[in-house]
Amino acid sequence: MLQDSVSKFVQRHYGFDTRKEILASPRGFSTENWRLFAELGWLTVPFKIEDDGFGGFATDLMVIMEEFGKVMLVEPYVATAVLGGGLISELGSAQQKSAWLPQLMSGTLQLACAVAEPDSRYNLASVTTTAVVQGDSFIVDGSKILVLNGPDADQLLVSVRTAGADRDVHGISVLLIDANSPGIRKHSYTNVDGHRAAEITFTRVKVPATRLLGAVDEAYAGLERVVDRATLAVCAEAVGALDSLLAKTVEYSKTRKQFGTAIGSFQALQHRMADMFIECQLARSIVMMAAMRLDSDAPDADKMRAVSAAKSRVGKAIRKVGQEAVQLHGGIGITDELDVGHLFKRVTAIETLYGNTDFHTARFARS
Amino acid sequence: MLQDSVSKFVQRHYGFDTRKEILASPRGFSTENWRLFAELGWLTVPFKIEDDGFGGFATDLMVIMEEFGKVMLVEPYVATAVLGGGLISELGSAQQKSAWLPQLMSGTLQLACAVAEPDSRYNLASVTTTAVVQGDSFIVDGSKILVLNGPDADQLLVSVRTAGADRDVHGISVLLIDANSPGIRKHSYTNVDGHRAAEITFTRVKVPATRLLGAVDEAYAGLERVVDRATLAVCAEAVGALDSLLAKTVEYSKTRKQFGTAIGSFQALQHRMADMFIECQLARSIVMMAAMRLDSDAPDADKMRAVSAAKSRVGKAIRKVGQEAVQLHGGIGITDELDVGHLFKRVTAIETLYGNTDFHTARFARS
Amino acid sequence: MNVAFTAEELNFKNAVRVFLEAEFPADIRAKIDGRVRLDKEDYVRWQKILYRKGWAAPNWPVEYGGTGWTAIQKYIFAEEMARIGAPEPVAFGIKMVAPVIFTYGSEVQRQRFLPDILASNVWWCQGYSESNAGSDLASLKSSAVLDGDHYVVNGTKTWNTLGQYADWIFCLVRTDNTAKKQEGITFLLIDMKTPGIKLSPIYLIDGHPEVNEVHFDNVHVPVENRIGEENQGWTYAKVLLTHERTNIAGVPRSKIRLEKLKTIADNTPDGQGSVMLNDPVFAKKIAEAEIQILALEYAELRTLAAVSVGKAPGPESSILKIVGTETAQYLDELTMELAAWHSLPFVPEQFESGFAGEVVGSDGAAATALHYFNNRKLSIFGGSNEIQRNIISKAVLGL
Amino acid sequence: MNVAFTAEELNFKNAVRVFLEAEFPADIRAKIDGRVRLDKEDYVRWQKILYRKGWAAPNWPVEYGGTGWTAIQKYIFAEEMARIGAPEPVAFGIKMVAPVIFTYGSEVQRQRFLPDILASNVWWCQGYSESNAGSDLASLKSSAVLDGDHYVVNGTKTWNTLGQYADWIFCLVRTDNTAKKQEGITFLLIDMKTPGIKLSPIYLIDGHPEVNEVHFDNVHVPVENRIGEENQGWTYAKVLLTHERTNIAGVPRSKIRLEKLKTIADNTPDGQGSVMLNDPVFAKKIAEAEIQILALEYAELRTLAAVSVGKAPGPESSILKIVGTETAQYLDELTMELAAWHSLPFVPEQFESGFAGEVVGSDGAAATALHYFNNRKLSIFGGSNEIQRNIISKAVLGL
Repeated sequence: MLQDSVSKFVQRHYGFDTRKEILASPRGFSTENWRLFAELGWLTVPFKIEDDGFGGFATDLMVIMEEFGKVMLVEPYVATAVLGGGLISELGSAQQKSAWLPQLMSGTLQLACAVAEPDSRYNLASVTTTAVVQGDSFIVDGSKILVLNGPDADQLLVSVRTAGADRDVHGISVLLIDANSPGIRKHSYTNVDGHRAAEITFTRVKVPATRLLGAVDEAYAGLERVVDRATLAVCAEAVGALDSLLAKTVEYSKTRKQFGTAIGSFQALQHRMADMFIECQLARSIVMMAAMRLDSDAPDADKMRAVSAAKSRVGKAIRKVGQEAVQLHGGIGITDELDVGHLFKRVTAIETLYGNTDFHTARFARS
Repeated sequence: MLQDSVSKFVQRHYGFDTRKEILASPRGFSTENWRLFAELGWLTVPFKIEDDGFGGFATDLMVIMEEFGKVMLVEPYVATAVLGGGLISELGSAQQKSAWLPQLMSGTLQLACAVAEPDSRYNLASVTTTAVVQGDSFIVDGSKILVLNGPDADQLLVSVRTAGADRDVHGISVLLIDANSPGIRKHSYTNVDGHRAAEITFTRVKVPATRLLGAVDEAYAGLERVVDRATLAVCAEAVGALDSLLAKTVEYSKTRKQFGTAIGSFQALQHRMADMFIECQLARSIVMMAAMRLDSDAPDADKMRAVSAAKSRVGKAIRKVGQEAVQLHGGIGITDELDVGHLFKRVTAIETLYGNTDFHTARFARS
Repeated sequence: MNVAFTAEELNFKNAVRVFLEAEFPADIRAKIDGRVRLDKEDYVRWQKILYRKGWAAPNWPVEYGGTGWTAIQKYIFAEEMARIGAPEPVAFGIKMVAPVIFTYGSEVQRQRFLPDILASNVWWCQGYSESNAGSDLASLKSSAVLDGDHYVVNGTKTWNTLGQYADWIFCLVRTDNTAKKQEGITFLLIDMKTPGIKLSPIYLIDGHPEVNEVHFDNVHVPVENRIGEENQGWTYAKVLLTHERTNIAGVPRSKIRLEKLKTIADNTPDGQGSVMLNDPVFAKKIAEAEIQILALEYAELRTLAAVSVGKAPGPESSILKIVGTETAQYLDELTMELAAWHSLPFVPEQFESGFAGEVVGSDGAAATALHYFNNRKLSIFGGSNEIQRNIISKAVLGL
Repeated sequence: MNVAFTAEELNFKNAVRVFLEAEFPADIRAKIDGRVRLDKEDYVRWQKILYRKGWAAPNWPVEYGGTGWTAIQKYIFAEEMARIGAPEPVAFGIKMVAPVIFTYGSEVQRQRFLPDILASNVWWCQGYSESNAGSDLASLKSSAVLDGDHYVVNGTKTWNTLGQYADWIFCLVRTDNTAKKQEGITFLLIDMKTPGIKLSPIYLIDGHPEVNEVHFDNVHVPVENRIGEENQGWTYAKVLLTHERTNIAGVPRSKIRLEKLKTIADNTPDGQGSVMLNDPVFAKKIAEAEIQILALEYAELRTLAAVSVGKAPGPESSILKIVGTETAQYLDELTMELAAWHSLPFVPEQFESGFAGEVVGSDGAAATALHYFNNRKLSIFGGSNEIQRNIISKAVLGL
């Protein structure tokens, strides 16, 4: 059902040229599409029934993201609905949820999540941006990098240090900060995959204490859970994109001729495409495993391991399938005009997002 | 000159069947060959002019070992001449050298070097076998494993701890111990590559103080230098053996037919053999680098790095070329009757000897 | 799937575990833990225990003695078998020739052969491969000429696993030289005691005569031992090959091996004052292997799920063969790396039953190289991984 | 070789270093350190400095302005150039068309073209590839028809690097359609100002129009601009392709890049309280890259040694292309991994000269992904690595 609806939409209305136009538009995504997503109920998918959502199942999220991945959809679904909305749902009070989630699901609220810092690498506990209590407010100082959807977000979800030292798990809080607050400076740019992001600095930014999500100092576990869901989401997106890369490569190899024969008839290339197929299948399998694990009542540690296993294995598949797709296309594969290079850029970006292959392999081994 | 002589001998007199007979003989190597090596002067190659040797150049050693590798020669050249003789030459007094090296070079002395212990892994400084001074003797207690040529050696060169704690570089000494000393127990066996080895335990073995090689407590640096030369020697041997594996695989692929065509005409296999060729060339190149470095007046640290680079890169080539040679041969490649499986076993053994690929990669990175 | 076993499935899992814990013979278990090679008697005794329980052949149709289990139950059974280290039944009878017999054999043949296979009364071996027909099976040359009421068989089969134990052999033979090479092949069942059959052992690089050449010199085979029609053997054989490819991922076994590997790594000094499990580079390799097994497990479950809704295991299952064998081989590499110096000794006799001498290497380390060398066969036999890649590129990708 | 430089060679090395330190323009050096893209003017200015020193074309015969250096001296020169970060001269004139001209051109052509190439007065570009003739160059379709004293050229060339800067282009064109495809090709030199030539830029995935399509619409080329005989162009082109393959290992550049990588790794927090250079897994990758470069360096020196005793660089040099490009690409991967989050921003303008805004990412991190994407071309262009493997298997292994 859900898959059909998403699949039909993206296959019919999200061609490569359409995407190019959307990227060239001022916001870098289509507000019209966003409204449509809201109407179709897609923005409710990450949310639980009790939050008036669709159910919040990772397996449903997987289905949507995979379809998005096939066409490299650029609307900030993960930033706003999975990460931003996810944090509100995970940490927020009933009041906060009812204040923000209906707006979000109706398509009128854009969010961004600021979790990476210049020296944090992928460690979510490496937070040096401080929030100091002053009366009934927090005063926030620090820098965040690579805030996806940062240029466009109405509200920013920011991990801040309210106690402890850098890398302490205790002492991390999450604030929901109005993006137009005085003292916020954004440096906006576009990423390799066309997604928009910003470096954001906070200088004595005053945030009402009511904007604290969850208990002070104790946001880390919830933050990690939500980022893990976003990680799974982009893994599923990668699975869709890798399938597109394989399909396009196989197709190209059947038509492209060299030395008088279709290059798809060269056995060396056939075996390489067979290996690409294997990578795609294993990536899909492990993402399915992780999604099912997230939807189960397994302990948190198991879920974390499952997500790291998925990100690690998908990362390996990305490197292999991405590079091979380009190589087998030859020169045309690295031109801006063909979709293959753009799929390659998107999956390569996913390889980095929320921790690269080595990071997640080590996290899996540790846990 | 040297290469011609070695090459002619092994190509004419060291066929696969001859080798099989030699391995089946009681000592597991040919004493006749050993005498011949002495006559031809090959046993002088690892030794300096001042020790009445051929010069002791690593580049010469490389040439010999490569030829040995091509036919999987099993005589204990490395154990006796490179490691055992090397330690005497490196650490011994003038008197000790003149007592032992002429015997060695004339072919009447067999040596073995006991440097590995049950818990040492590849760390030469992990020595728990103790030698305690008692009058004008040392009393030796402990266990050594995988002593190559141990079953046949007249004399054993043994790293012992005379001071300090396990893994201290200081406090390691080397003793030259008569293999028939009371208190020595040997458990002899054959290795996967046909070479003979022994586990040796020392129980209150009395060793005259005159049998100490070099300064007490300070043998580590010399020991490491000598083991590095042995490492280079087996790397060069592997280069020869890998060339044989490649040549045999290419040859086989030209004659073996499947689906009516020689399998060498399948492009997927051609590219894999091309990759095997690349591995062989890079292995040869880096061994040449290391040999030249050892013969230069570069600082010790540079030489160590060069040897570790070679062992690391050759190890990678072994894994790849060895496995591919067997795979491309199919079933016949894992039968005892064909030389390919034996070459595979020998190079795989070399992969482990004196530190495997990961060990030497880390040693290279550290130094 | 795994995370969503039903209560019924969990009950089943428990029942299997209880049975195996109680009935898997302690002496065989001790041999396996000590990496001692099993004898024929060990295999037969264990299979007969399964037979008495009715679990000898989970994949057979119920009418011939199958269990009627769902795909998930079969998976659970395989997992529990691996967990306790119990060997799978030898494939040639139960997994290979039996499906051909119950699918294409006559009723007489079914009655005659299946019960003894199920009860492990008769040990079968395979006569498919020839030295010039490895992965290209159909180019075989062994011939059978019909002479009255029997065929006269001549030729040589190879890569015959454990034929030294076998009572019967199933063979593909050429009965028509004029036809295209996949036609003109006939499927025969041959009693190994028939005059004219001679076995010569082939020693593999681990020193063990695990396989044989089987020579046929004017061997007379009654015509009633032919499966189906003359010249139609290839059709029957293909089914067997597909069947052989399912369950080849070996996930349950690899999972158990991985757990053992971790235990060994936790007990293996790194020479630097810690153990290998704490070495970040080695830990990464273990993690990668573990993740690969997880991915493979779900790839297999996806295939099972497809089978359980009535689809035949498609050519996609080639990835199970490729990844399953490469993963098993990678585990061998890691085990060998852990063993370090003690991967070198070649002392096969210490892994034969009854060995009473001093063992070289702790924790069976000295067996690791033998396994590494022996298991290179995994990517060669059973349709080489190159053939599997051909299948994927042709049948799946349409190249 | 490296460890055995003679005193003479060491003196030479020193002289080169002194010259480069003094003469390599500081502003260009600053651009390179800041990963700012060089302009045409930068290249030309620098090449003219080398020209005035007499070092513009080390590989040319002395009579045309070469240096007469030994292979080792050329190697030292390349190493020192890389050390200081100086760009190599743009290949199309000095390394590609010039060898064809001095080998196969007429005396008139030599006099006319070589001095301007040497002095960087004229910028050349290549007209080899066509969109349906990638690595299979000989299947090209652009045509030239002789009409009196000139050829009329029609067709489209592609993958033309930096043609926007070029004054002249060298082209392979088909002059005989009836011949086998490697025959019937002619080698022409064409003034880019000739009417009928149109360039359309091709944007690569790093956002830069580094290459072009060149369209020829009835372009008139004087017959005296033909190299050698009509229909013999393939013979001339092959020489160029061999020449192009030498020095393609890029060892000096990779060595410098590796050193930079280590410095960056030493300054990149690992998020766990240390730096990435101390991360054992990342340190292993760096070590492997460094070892690979060492191996490649000696593979190249062995080729040079063979060349210096009079052998032509054989097909073995294909390994230099394959390993050199794969190593360079691996360094891109490692640099990108180091940059972590900051490998994502795509801000090409901050690497164009004159950019005055705020730079995203430290130490040029934000350029790393651009390089990674752009450098996928290395294994595709210049005879794809697949073609190189074909060459090895055919010409070296005899398959």
